[in-house]
Amino acid sequence: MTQPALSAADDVVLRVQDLQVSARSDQGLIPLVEGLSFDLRRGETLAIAGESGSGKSITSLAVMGLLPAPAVRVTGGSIRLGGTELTRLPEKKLQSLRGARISMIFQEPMTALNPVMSIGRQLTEAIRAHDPVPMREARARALAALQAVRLSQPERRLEQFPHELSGGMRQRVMIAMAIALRPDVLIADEPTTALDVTVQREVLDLIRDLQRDLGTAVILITHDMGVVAEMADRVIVMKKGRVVETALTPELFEAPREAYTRELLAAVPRIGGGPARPDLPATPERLVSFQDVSVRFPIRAGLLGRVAARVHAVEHVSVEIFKGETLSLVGESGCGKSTMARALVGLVPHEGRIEVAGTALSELDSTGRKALRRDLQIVFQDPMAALDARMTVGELIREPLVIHGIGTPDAQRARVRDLLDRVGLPASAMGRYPHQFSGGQRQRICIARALALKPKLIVCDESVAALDVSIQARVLDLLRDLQREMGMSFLFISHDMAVVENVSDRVAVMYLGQIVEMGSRAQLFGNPQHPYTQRLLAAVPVPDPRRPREALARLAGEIPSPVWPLGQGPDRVQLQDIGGGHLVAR
Amino acid sequence: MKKLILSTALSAMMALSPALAETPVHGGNMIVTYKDDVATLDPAIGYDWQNWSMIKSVFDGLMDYEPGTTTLRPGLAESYEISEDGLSYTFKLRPGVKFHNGREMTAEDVVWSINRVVNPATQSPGQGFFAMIEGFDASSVDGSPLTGVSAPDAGTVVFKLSRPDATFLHVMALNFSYVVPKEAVEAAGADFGKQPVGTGAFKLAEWTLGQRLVFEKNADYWIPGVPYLDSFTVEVGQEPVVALLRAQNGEVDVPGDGIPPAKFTEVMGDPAQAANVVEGGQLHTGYITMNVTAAPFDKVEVRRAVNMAINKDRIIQVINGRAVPANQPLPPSMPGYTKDYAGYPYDVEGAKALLAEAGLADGFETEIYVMNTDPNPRIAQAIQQDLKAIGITANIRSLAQANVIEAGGAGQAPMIWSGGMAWIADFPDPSNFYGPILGCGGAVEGGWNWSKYCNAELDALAAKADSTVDPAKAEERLKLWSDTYMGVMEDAPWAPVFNEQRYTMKSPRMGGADALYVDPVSIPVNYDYVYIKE
Amino acid sequence: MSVAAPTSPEPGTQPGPQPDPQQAGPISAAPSVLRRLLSRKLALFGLFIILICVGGAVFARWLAPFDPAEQFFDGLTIEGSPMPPGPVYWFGTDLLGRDLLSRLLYGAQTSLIIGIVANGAALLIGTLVGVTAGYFRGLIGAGLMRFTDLMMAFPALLLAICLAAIFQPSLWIVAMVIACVNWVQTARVVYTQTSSLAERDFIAAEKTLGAGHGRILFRHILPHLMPTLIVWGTLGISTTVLLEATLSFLGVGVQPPTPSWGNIIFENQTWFQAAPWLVFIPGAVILLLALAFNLVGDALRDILDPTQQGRD
Amino acid sequence: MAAYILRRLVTAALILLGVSFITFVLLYVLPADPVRQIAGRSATPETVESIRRQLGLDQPLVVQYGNYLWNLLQGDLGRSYLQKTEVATLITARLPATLLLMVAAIFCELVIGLTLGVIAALYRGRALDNVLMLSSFVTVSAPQFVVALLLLYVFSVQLGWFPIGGYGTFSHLVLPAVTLGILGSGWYARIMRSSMLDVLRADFIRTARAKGLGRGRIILGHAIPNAILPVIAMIGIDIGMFMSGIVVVESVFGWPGIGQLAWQAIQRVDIPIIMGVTLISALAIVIGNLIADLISPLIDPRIKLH
Repeated sequence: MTQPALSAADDVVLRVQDLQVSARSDQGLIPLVEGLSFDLRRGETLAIAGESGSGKSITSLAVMGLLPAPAVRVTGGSIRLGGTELTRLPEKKLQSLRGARISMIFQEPMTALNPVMSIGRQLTEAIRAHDPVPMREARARALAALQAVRLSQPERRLEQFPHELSGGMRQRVMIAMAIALRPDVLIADEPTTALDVTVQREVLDLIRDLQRDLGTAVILITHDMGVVAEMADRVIVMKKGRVVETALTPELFEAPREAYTRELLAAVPRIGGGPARPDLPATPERLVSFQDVSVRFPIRAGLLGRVAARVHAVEHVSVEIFKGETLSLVGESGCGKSTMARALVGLVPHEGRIEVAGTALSELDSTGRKALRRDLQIVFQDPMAALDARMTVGELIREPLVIHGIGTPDAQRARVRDLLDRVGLPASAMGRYPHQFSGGQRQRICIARALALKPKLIVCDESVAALDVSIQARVLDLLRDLQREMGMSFLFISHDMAVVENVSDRVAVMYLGQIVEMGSRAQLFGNPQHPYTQRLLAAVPVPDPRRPREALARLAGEIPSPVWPLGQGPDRVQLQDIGGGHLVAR
Repeated sequence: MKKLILSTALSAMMALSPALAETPVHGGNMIVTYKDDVATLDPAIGYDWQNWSMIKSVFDGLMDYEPGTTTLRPGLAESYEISEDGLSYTFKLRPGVKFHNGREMTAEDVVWSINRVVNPATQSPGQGFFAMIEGFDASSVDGSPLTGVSAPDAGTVVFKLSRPDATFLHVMALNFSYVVPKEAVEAAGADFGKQPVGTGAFKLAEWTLGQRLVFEKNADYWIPGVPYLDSFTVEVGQEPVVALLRAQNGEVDVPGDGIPPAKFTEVMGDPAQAANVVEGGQLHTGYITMNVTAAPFDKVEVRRAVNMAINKDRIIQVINGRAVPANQPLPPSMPGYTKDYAGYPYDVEGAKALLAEAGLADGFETEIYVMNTDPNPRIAQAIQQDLKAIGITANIRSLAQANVIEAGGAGQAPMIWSGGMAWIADFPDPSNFYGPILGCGGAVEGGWNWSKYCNAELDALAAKADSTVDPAKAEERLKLWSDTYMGVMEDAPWAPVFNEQRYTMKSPRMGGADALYVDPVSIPVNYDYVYIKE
Repeated sequence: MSVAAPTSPEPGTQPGPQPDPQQAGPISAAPSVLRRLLSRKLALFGLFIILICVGGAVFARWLAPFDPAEQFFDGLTIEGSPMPPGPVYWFGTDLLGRDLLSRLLYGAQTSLIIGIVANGAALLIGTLVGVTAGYFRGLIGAGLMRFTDLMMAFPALLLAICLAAIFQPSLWIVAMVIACVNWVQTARVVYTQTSSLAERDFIAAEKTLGAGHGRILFRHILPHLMPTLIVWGTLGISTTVLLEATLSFLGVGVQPPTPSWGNIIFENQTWFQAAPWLVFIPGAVILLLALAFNLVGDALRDILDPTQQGRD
Repeated sequence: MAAYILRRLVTAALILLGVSFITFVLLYVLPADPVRQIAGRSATPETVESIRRQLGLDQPLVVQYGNYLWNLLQGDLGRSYLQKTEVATLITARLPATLLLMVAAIFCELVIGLTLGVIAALYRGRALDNVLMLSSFVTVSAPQFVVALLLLYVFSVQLGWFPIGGYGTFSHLVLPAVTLGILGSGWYARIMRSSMLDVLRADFIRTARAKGLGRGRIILGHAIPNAILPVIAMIGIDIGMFMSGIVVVESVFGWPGIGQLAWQAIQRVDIPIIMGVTLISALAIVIGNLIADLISPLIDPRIKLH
């Protein structure tokens, strides 16, 4: 496909000048993006980095002409694609450019695809919207696009629906859709944030390869400086709608000019960069032990609804958590790590034995279970979902105290103020509702709530995954401080190796419901033995643009299914101590 | 032995209304509509407003009526003889009458048909009408043939009665005694009502359940020249208001349910439409029953007070003047009606005085049951207001027909407004208003005498009247009936309210005497004799 | 601003007028809900209509120009037709010559009880069944939902007729019958919603805090069902008021001459051409009441939803 | 799939059993005697008892119900007391009309309701939205009889576009279906509106825009198919309301459906017909719900039946 002549002199495909985007409100126009200018050249990757609220996503939507008008619109400046001024283009004309000359990949592959339309139809529709070719040809091109994004079994995928694909596959489909018409500009808005590390790695590799092959200019919107380092040629750092710094990537990482950039880079967790952990006592006191724990979910079928198969979410796991330590569970989505957490706090039934302070969960009566709640708390991944949106923060944090009948109402309120203070929120937060807070603040609210009962163990189920790096760092600091002061234990569940490396005393790696490797932080990160562990580590993006990027060897196929017919199950992995308590599956 | 032979001069039938100027025209199809579906055309079973006259057109009985009148005339019987003692009736059948299936009707068919109605297996609602026939008591229970009916030869049927009964000839004209062919009944079984075969002027040509019935002219009908129509179509399931709209639009010839109240003033106010309206009396009385076996209506003063409290003119105004005030059980057009009886006056003060006399000066609270279709609840409310004026608080219970009938039969209902459920006479004889609804026989658990009124003297009087069979003593007999009903009014188990007038509409193209459209016997239309003018 | 694009900046922690922390908590919720309700024009209009209806019902005895059951001699024409609205009978008369305005005022007593109490009871039963089945699942849940299916398949009018014939009719029987008949749809909808709510993280969070079932149900699930219940409740008002009329007609419940808005329409519906005021005035009144409840319900739904705050 | 349907059918059979039992008990305790209706006014107590015996109505409730079920299992719905005709014949004569009307009416409800709901959602908060939602309220609150008669009067009598009631051709079907469609559309409009509002906020709508699709394509191809699911579930509930609410419209338009049959049977305690109609309508409701459930996965492939 030939491009209309661009200004041949400088290869600029997209020129943004003094862009201003504003939201309409009762108080008049509120600027969301101000004075943004940049040029994007053919074949170049420009990263726009920044944290939530920096205006990076608004910028991408402004370029696409997808701002939620009339509330939010471009109020100044220009966006020129080749010779076309986009800001004043009527919707009809914009339509013909969108998807054809500029296209976009979104963060959430789970929701960005239409769940009731087959992949094939969504792809061909995108093609035919701009190029009214016959159905058969559109299909052939869709297939070619799927092959280009290296999706396995592309013919079959055409017939499938989004929910039948994994997150990584869906993101590949999104990319296929975006590049099917060979656009001049591809905007990737946090394309890998929602993906597992290994998949993230593959997708990033893919985008880079495609860019190289097609010469597309890419705008990469991300908060992850690791991704920036690996992908971008140039970086624009944004904060609160304004540009903080623009630089070539190596320069930015080596010599950041602005304080904010430095802060941002400092906040990025790096493997090997974690602070030293306080030593645990030589004979630690055991708080929790999993003994041969399995969790299986029945799948019913047939006339009488008999159990026909089971999802083996957790298989024969034995692990201990000691007082005052942080044990991390790592692994990718679906490996069973969250299920283990849920089994521990009693949200899913389990087989085997889970003991807390010497008492088996299964032997507790209802009073005992209620008492146990005081010792075990959980902080979920998505704070918005974990907080009842219809309650004020004060009520939410007070709730555990009310449930367990601790203190008078006045004492409870005082305690809520204390807790808010402890997690760094003002007392005035009590009267407000969760949606009025930012993601990081909400997670602090969740932590404050978990702390209310002074538990002995807090389960953090991907608790920092959704947070901006700087906030993530602060939350991790908070957890560390709490542990130091209160001596509590953490079961830290994460897929992010860098974060895990920062907080853990011991680490267990899970794969398909079983632990494949377990040991101290030093053992695991210093001497990873199991191939899966090695793979996880290799996939982590490193915020160092000069580190050689090796393409990750791709797995032969998808991760095997944990569903087994009744009476069958996966082979049981045997752990072997290779010295110093470093257990590895053989 | 007294012998009576009636002439069967067919010319007499043609001269049914000498005033009629036009000569009937043959041919055409008439469309009639009804709201309710036609349940059955089995003459032994059908007992509804809408199928009554259709059955009359498909079947015939030994006796018949002059069209548009209440005058008896022979039907399938050419002549009949009554024995001196009135206990034996001999009918000579008209020769050559054929069923729709082509077979000639014989005396055996008559005998078989009567036995069929009486047989309990048939479950005929008309069984009780035949109680005067000898052997009824046994046959009505075990289903054995009646000893009182026989066919000495193919053209003669002899009835023996266990008691003289002046209504017997009317019973022979009743749908239930119509003649059916044995082989067709046996072939159809219980479905005979949907596949009727008779001797009548029309035969059923098509029956689309829930939609329409088409009746075709029986070319072999035994009265030459009758019927005039080639066919008539009955469409069912039509809301009266809509049926009237269709009639106004010329799509329907006769809206069978008449003119709905909401349209009445509109129609009568428009001379062009009013010209198509036919008015006629009906053998109908609307009344309030009062349960005489329970306080407070066990006191005759109370019942009389109720009679005096009802403002009948107002009630008639509420139903748009479509009735005349009634002062006795019998309607004015019924023989035996007491013309010089003034009835209870509308006298609120007098009614209060009577209540006081009964020791109920402060009034009392009671219930009035009513069937829940318009205009009955409205009438009940008008009654309620009248009763309130004399201190009686009557709470209305507006229920489905079956529930009201049940409450009445069980004697649970202190008062019932009869509208919608009772009483259109089965046949034009004063006795028809007495037996089951005022006599002791009906005053039993489950009986239709909702007042539970039982006066042995009057029962005896009624029996005497019914055993007066000599036509020469007809006047005397009517006097006896008149006395009976006067006796009833003395005891006042009922408060008669009005006699409904029937207003019906017909399309301008329809011909035939108005009386045919408000035929007191062939309600609502006498299909056999109406015709289309063009 | 009504756009909730996921990429729009977070509201963050802009300083704003904050309630006194001491006052924070559910204790202060009720008065502020009322205050905020009153600050909305449409809701105020709705409340005003409801107040008029309730006032009309309560003070009918003093407000009504005539006795609602009195059949006036001059209330009918000579031909027996009702009188159109005029100086004496403002809303005209009905088929028995009674004053329509007085009947509407008295009818409000019945209809409000039906619209609010019966409809409310149906909502309550439906919610109880739906929530129990959706939250507890298991055998009880399955059993309840099968029963709901059964009731859904059962002809409601037949039930009504039978109850009518069995019981002494009264307003409370109608209310009961309506509740028995109308809870089914609510139960279905509530069931679906509760099952999905029960899967949400914040309910899991509550469980891990040790909250009992009662607390989870009443403090967490129920508030989230409110929008649905408000919608079904307000939509149900007019349908139940009309259903009452059908039931009266079948002999359950209020018997003539006690007026209700529904039975005024039913008694007179064939007359809508000859005497349109007899159908359209009560029809408009029912509609207005339902609409008023809907306006208040909509406002209430927004007010109870904290995420909608500041968008009045 | 087959197992799912089979299991649903078993449940359906149980529901029908429950419905039949409740109906039977209710009719048994109902203070109205069918035998009186059959026997007529002039019947003697002996005759009444004899008929009661013939119909088996003198038996205890359990025996009567057992007999009924036994006959039912053999496909025998019994004979009408008053019409003496097979109930099955009566119902099969009328059922097609009711089913036809029901399907057409639901189609009208959907067309009217969905259109209004989609338009209202697209114009959210504006005057048009308010007008449409108000009109949906009017339809929910309107008495059936008046609406039916009004439409009949305007379109059939005054304009003459359609026949004044009746059954048989397409033009007979239009008005009754539209009447029911208008009356029922309000619910659908409201559900569709809120469902659309949810969907229009979804990410994949933004994806569709990013693909460069036009507004019409997005609404028809992406928004509506996703928003329609709650509506499908509503159809299941709606069929139930339908079967009990169809009588009035049937009678105004002279539509020969089972509503009228049931109405007359109830007035006269013709128990076999009441039982038959109740069972058939329950069956229709159960099957309707099953169909709605079977359709859902075709629209939303995420839904699995089990």
